[in-house]
Formats: sequence, structure tokens, C-alpha cells
Amino acid sequence: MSGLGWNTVLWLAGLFALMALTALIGVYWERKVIGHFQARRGPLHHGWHGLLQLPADMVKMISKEDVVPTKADRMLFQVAPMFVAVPAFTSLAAMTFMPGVAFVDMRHGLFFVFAMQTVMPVGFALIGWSCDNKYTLLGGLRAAAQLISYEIPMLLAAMGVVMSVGSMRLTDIAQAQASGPWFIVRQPIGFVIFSLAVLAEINRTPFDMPEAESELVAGYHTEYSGMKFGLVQLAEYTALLMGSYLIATLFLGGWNMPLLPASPVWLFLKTVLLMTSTMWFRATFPRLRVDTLMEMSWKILIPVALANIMLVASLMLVLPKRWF
Amino acid sequence: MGVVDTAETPGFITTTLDKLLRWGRSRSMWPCQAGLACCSLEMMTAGSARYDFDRFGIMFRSSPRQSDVLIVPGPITRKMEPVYTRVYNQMAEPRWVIAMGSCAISGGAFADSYNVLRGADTIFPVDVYVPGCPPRPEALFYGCLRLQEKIASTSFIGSDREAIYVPPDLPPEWPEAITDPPKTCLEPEGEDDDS
Amino acid sequence: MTPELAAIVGSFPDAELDSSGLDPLVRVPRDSYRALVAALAGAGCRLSDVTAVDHMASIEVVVQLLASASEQFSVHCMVHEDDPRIDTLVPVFPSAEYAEREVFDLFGVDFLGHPDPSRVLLPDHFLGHPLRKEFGLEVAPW
Amino acid sequence: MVTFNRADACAGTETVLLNIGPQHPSTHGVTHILVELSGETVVAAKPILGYLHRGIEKLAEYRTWQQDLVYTDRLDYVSQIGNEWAYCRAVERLTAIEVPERAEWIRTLFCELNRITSHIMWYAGVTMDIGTMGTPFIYAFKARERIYDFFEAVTGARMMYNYFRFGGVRCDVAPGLLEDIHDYLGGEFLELMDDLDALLLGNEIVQSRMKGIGAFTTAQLVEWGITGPFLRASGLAQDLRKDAPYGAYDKVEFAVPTSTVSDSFARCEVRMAEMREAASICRQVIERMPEGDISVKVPRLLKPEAGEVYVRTESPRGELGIYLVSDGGPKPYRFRVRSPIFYNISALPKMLPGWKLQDALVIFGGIDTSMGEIDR
Repeated sequence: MSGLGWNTVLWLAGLFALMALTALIGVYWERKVIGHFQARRGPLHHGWHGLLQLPADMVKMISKEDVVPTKADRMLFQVAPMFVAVPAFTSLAAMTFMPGVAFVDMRHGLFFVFAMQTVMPVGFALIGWSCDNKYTLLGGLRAAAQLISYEIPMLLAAMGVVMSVGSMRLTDIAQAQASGPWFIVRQPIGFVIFSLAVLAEINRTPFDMPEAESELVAGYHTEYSGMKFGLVQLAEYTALLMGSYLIATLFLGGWNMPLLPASPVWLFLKTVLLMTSTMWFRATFPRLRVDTLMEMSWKILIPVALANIMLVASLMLVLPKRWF
Repeated sequence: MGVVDTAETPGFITTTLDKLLRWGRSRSMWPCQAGLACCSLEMMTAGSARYDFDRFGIMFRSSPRQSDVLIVPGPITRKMEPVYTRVYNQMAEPRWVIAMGSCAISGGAFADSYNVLRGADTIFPVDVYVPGCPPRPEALFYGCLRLQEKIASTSFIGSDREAIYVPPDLPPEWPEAITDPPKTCLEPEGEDDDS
Repeated sequence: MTPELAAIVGSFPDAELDSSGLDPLVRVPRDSYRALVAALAGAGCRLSDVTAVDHMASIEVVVQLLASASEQFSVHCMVHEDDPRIDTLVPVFPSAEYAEREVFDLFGVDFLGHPDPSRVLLPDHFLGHPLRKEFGLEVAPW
Repeated sequence: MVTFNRADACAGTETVLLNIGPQHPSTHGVTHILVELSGETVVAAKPILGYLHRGIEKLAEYRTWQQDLVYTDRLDYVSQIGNEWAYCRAVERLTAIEVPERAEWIRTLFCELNRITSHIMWYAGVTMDIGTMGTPFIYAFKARERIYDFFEAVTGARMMYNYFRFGGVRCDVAPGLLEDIHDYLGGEFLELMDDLDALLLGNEIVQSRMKGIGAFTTAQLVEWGITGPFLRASGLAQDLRKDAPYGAYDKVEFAVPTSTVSDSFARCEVRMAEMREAASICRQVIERMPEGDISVKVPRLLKPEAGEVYVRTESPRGELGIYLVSDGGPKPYRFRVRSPIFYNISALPKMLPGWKLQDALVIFGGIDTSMGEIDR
């Protein structure tokens, strides 16, 4: 174990713990939040306020039979969830919590995250195709199309921030908001586009066409049972965490708070708040239609995002450095 | 009781694992969201705000692959029989069945009919019967909690579990009818233009 | 029944108008069945329902028509059990399609010229037509 | 009017057959629609019925007239009272039984309450179809539960009431209950309706999903045999409660909600307005309900004279017809139900082609199916 010190091992263990905890607490929190939005209580009787509900679900899912449909492409069926899960988990490695406190403080952290997320559509399409089921096929293709369309406005909107900061390191981006106003104030258009695109990127309502219950049973993961379904769900919640984290870091100041000392607590609170608001959307909104969704990306978000880059560039020339 | 299994008694590791499985499986029963008739409305009501199935960790899943419990909420007709058999076969083991209402128990008011099965247990094993026409949501709750007890008290290790015979996926007179109905039944007029 | 409709019925010599029951009732033989219904439809009647009644030796096809929103009457046509064929009403009333399929399904009446003569409620491999009187409850093949 | 060309829709591509239905998690029970898709566009559709065919029409011939009342509840299990009433009216017309005044008013009251619960089920279905997580449906079920409580107080059952009798109703309404119903429908219910309106009609995503979707002309709908709110949303105020009044409908004031837009959104508006109208009818009925008998004496074993009768009522889904043939015996010779949704759903092959898959579900949601009545 020459290059692999204890520090790395600890960080890796932390990464895995974060993943598992996000999914467990995320699902629990979502069931609670949506329950309360629906005037219900959510999980309540297993453990204190249902806290043991998710461990029970995990135990059950791990011990469920692993069904492989007869006509499915056996190898792809087994492997495809990895194409979704691995990029989602790997992108977590780029998270930074404070200057110096990070898994890996990459110089191109933002680039790394985007690169990882670009792999996910492949996974969705593979899952959809490998099951030999029309519902999964439609769901998988919808997911792939949606992810590819929304990556572009997401990247373009983030580009405004990157131009302004002059770095792709997530630490730099957050630190740039320490003294000046947050990027939500400096680039509101970019914020709106980025949030919408992230919402679509993580398949959340009102963009959850890929798993539309009313027409596609459960979308691309219809055929997955037991822990494979658990893995896909884990990946979804990890993506949700990553999306919320990105919005918090890029536009909401990261660990900075005006008038108060910088702390990872702020980052954590902002992320949880953003995650909760996606749950709020999920409890309230119906879903859009597929073609409306595509139109929104290609006809509205991308042109506006491009215009936003122009605007940022020209303001950078005109305004003092402190502002841009 | 030792740590390792012997021929007579399961060991410590096995029994602990068994307890954990029993706990997990009984605390997390996801019914398949497969409605049939009148009882399915009461099944939906059981998930709504006044009753709230989610309290007990009972959450409706739309895909049979991801669900553990099949609630049969109504009469199974001859046309429905292969579909329900298929849904049951699609569910991953371990799986349980609740027969909800008189129709699913015995055929109920329609037991004389030429098209209704005399109960869901004629096609697959049923674990819990919930009587009523339709049973109130409270009755369904009671049934689910009884099933929870049953799961929690059934050992998954050893020879307690009986082998269950499940008929093949579709009966021979139903070739492909559900998955891929013959294309001829959807033959629109404009199809044979080239003739 | 309005005089105009009664006149239309009167123009068919083999049709017979019976007003003794609760609702007016037109009995018509099989040959002029569709012509009569088409003439009534031309006078503005709408279709409410197509069904049948089994009278052991013959099957009576019953068409419920609406002269206006509140006024209804029926057209009855007997077909023999050994030759249960009758013209379809689909060219006159497109909405009759599924109702006629149901009559075929449950009574075994063949509708000539029907676009999709197949079973609608029962599975395709079902034997017999259950609403016929000779198909008792106890003959259910279980 | 939409013209759809199949050849254009699937030019040079292969189509996919997709089953929406048994067994599928949409909230419409066992409706099975086989759709042929070119991409996401529906090019052909075919409803496959009969998954709930329990043979009620046959069973009814083997039960006495009174026993058949039990089956009417289970026909359309979403609007049970409406079916009971239709059957009772048919038998009463066949045997010339006069129904006391108070019984007619009580029947009107509970039929309209049932119309509200039935439309709430439609609301649940349609909101699930457009992809909400169930929040509007769970809010709507609040009202349903309250109204089911009222039903339970009177009939002892939550769903299968078996409340009407030939010549009246089974029992009178408990004292105080009418006031409760009146208060609830005048206050809390209307507030909830405002919420439900906001969640469905006021939501911009819903508007974008529904406006202009499934626009058909009145002539088309009449030709396809459509009745009920689906037809009324096209501007034709065809309602048997006005056209051929029964019960106490000619003695209360109510409007028949219509819309001239004739798209899926208009159908929602009409149904929401109908719920408010139903509440208003209930309150008028309670305010003006006369005292008196609730039923007349009817022989234990009813034997109507030989003859036949066809009676139509306005069910929440359209024109519900009951056709009875008596041979003078204690059992019906023929018991036939003209199901409104059977006719509505049979028009799907003409309605759906040309729309996107998601639109097709919205249009289908406008029909408000209840398979128990279609398959019988």
C-alpha cells in the first residue's frame, strides 16, 4: 500500500458512508416530507418516527430474489445499473466542504462532475434496452434524451460562473463569493437556467417522464428487482445530492454566509434546503409532456443560456472586477 | 447452540441473520399496485390521508418486480386469470398474497358466474384472507398487520417453507395474448396501400 | 312517438307499431330491419342501446332509439336461433359497433358486415354464448 | 377538428405496440388499451374489455327482483346509488309503484352526494394520469371520506349501500344528519373545492397538458355515442335530469354546466362545476325536504306483469339505461344495463390516433371509466 495512506482510506470510507447515508436519509426524508405535504404522517411505527423504516427496506431489498427476465440481454442487464451508479458515486469525489477539506480538491472539479454526469445517459439507455421490455425501452430512451438535452443548458449556465471566477475548482468558485455577493445575485438568469436543468438532469418532477407511472409502469427500472432497483435508486439520490450541492456551491455561496463565519454547516443546510424543495415540487406538480420538455431545453433554455454568457462577458468588460 | 450450523440446530450466525431478515421483510411490505374492482378503491383509500398505509412502511409499487405483497382486490375472471398469474410470477421471491374481499376469497356474490374464479387461492397460494364486501380500510390494515406477524414468525432458513407450485406463465390457450397481441387485431384501413 | 316517425314506420308494410306497452315498440322482420332503422336515423333518431333477449327458439334483437332527449322507443327484430344472422347497424350508427360485438359475444348473433366481429367481454377461447337461456349457470365449464 | 394521417405519422419507421392495462398501475382498474405507437405518437388504439366481466346480467336472471338490487351496487362501484336508483325506477315503472314524496327527495339527496364522490374518483384518476405524486388525490379524498361518513350513518356501509327499495328507501335519515350534511356542503366542502380547483385548473402545467388536447366537435361526439360530462363539455347541454326529470330534480334549481371549448381542460371544468352544482342541489333538497312516508308496501315476492321497460337516468358518467323484460315470474327474464362508459370507451379507437402517448392518457382520463360497469 505504497501510495495509499490511511488518509485516503478514511476519505474513501467517508465517501461510501456519505453515499449510503444520503440515499437512506434522502428516501426517509422524502417519504416524510411528501407525507406531510399530503396531510399524512409518513413512516411512523418502525423505530422512532419511522427512522428504522429505511434500514428495514434495505434489508428486505438485499434479500430479495434477483430476477433476470428470460429474454433480457443477461450481461447488459447485470452491468447497466453500474453505468448509472458508478458515475453518480464518482462525481461525489469532487465535493469540497471548506478550503482544504475535500475528498480530492481537483483543479477541474466542475469539469469532472460534468464529465461523470455525461456517462449517465448511456446507462439509462442501456438499462432500457437490455430488459427487452417496451416500458423500460421507452423510459430509458426518454431518460437519455432528456439528460442529453439538459446537459447543454446546464453547462452553458455554469460557464457564466466559471468565466467570472476564472477557475473550475469548486473551492475557488465558492471562495469567490466570500467577499462579493453570491452568484445568484450576480447572474440570476444563470441561476434559473442551472436549477431547471439540474432538476431535469436528476429526473425529478415536473421532469420525471422517464419513470412516468401512469403510462410506463415504473419507467426504465421496471424490470429491476431487489438490490438492483436499490442501486438505481441509490444513484438517483446521489445525483440529487450532487445537483443540490452544485447549485449551493455555484450560486448560493457554498460555505459562506453573510455576516457569519464560513462553515460547512451552511453548505449542508443549503443542500438540504434545495433537496427538500425538489421534494416539494414532487409533491405538488404534475409532469410535463415529453415534447414540451424538449422544446423548453432546445428552444428556450439554450438560447437564453448563450445570451447569458454574452451578457456576463460584456459586463465583465464594463463593470469593476469586484462585481464580475 | 453453537456459532456454526450443525445438522440439528442452526448456529448463531444463521439465526441472527434469520431474525434480521424476518425483521426487515416484515417491516417493509410493498404491495403491488394492481387494482381489480370495488375493493381496489378501498385499497387506495387505505393509502390516503385518513388511514395512511405509509405509516407501517407499506408503500404501493407500480412494478410487480419491486413489490412483495400482491393484494387481490376483487373477483378474478377467466380473462384476468392469466394476467394475475403473470403478475404473481413476475414478483420476486419472497412474496405474499392477501385476498381482499369476498370475491377474492370465494367468488363472493359472483361465485355462481360462468366467468369468475372461486377465489384467488385457486391460482396461487394466499397468505391472509380479509373478509368484507368490500372490507373497510381498517380491515385491510388488520390483514396487513397479521401478515406482518406471519412473516416475522416464519423462519426463512431450514425446511419450514413448503415448495409452492405455480402454474406456468400463461396457459396454452393464451399464446402471447397479453404481451404481444397479434398484430392483426390492430389492422387499420390504410395499411395495405401497396396492393 | 311523433306522427312523422309513425309515418316512417307505416311506410314499411311489414313493420308493426305496438303502442300498448310502456314505450312504443316497433316489430320488424329481419329483411327490412336495417332499412327501417336507417330511415328512422335519417329522421333524427339517435341510438341509445343495442341488445338482445333470448326467447328459447329465437333471439330478439332490441334497438333502443331516442326520438328526442326525453322520448324513447324500441325496434325489435326476431332472428331464429338456428340462423342468428342480422344486418349490422354500424353504417347507420357508428356507436353500435361495440354493443353489437357484445350481443355477438353473449348471444351468438352474427352481424353481417360488422367491421370487427369478435368477442369483446369474454376471452376468445370461451365456448358458448352465456346469455342464451340454454347456457345455464351450472353448465359453466369449471 | 383534427385530421390524422396514419401514413404520415409512421412514414418509414416501425411502430411499437404498447399495452396500457392489465396489469398496470394507472388508477383506472382493469382498463386495457392496446396502443400502436410511432415514436411517441399514437397511430391506432383499441380498448380490450372484459377483464371484470362477472356475468351480472346472467346472474340477475337467477335471482329475484329484490335480490338483484345487490348487484346494481357492484355494477358501477363508484356511483352505487345512481345504479340502485336506475334499477328501482325501472322496476317501479314496470310495476306501477308510486314512490312517496319524501323518498324521492331522499333519493335525490344521496344520488347527488354520490355524484360528488364519483367525480372525486375521476379527479383522483385524472391527477394521477398527468403525473402528480397523489397530493391532489389525497386532498380530494378528504371530501370523499366525509361524504362516505354520511352514507355510513344512513346505510351502515361505506361503499355497497343497498339503500334503495322498490317504492322508497330502506330507512329514514337520522335526526341531525341532514343539518350536518348541509353545513358541510355549504362550508368546508366549498373551501376544499377551491383548493382542488387551484390544484387542477389553476396549475399552469396542467393547463399546458390539457388545453387543446382531445378537441372534438359536438357532431363527432354525438356520432360516437358519447354522453355525460364528456359531451356536455362540447356545448350540448344534454342532461336527463333536465330533459326528462325524475326524483326531485324538477323541483330544485340547478344549472347544467357546459363549455364550448370541448377539450380535456373543458371536461375538467365541467366536472368541477358539476360537483359544485351537486352540492347546491343537496343543500336545496335538505332545505325543502317534505315530511312523510319513506316507502310504500311492496309484496315480499314481487311478480311484475309480463312486459318490458327501458329507463334512462343521468349517472355521473352519462346516460345509464336499465332494460328489463319480465315474463310475470319472480325473477327478471332479462336484465340489461346500458352502460354509458361502455359507449364512451368504445370511441377510443376514433379519439386517440394522432395524439402523443401522454395526451392519449389525458383524453382517456376525461372519459372517467369504471370497469365494473363496462364489463358488468
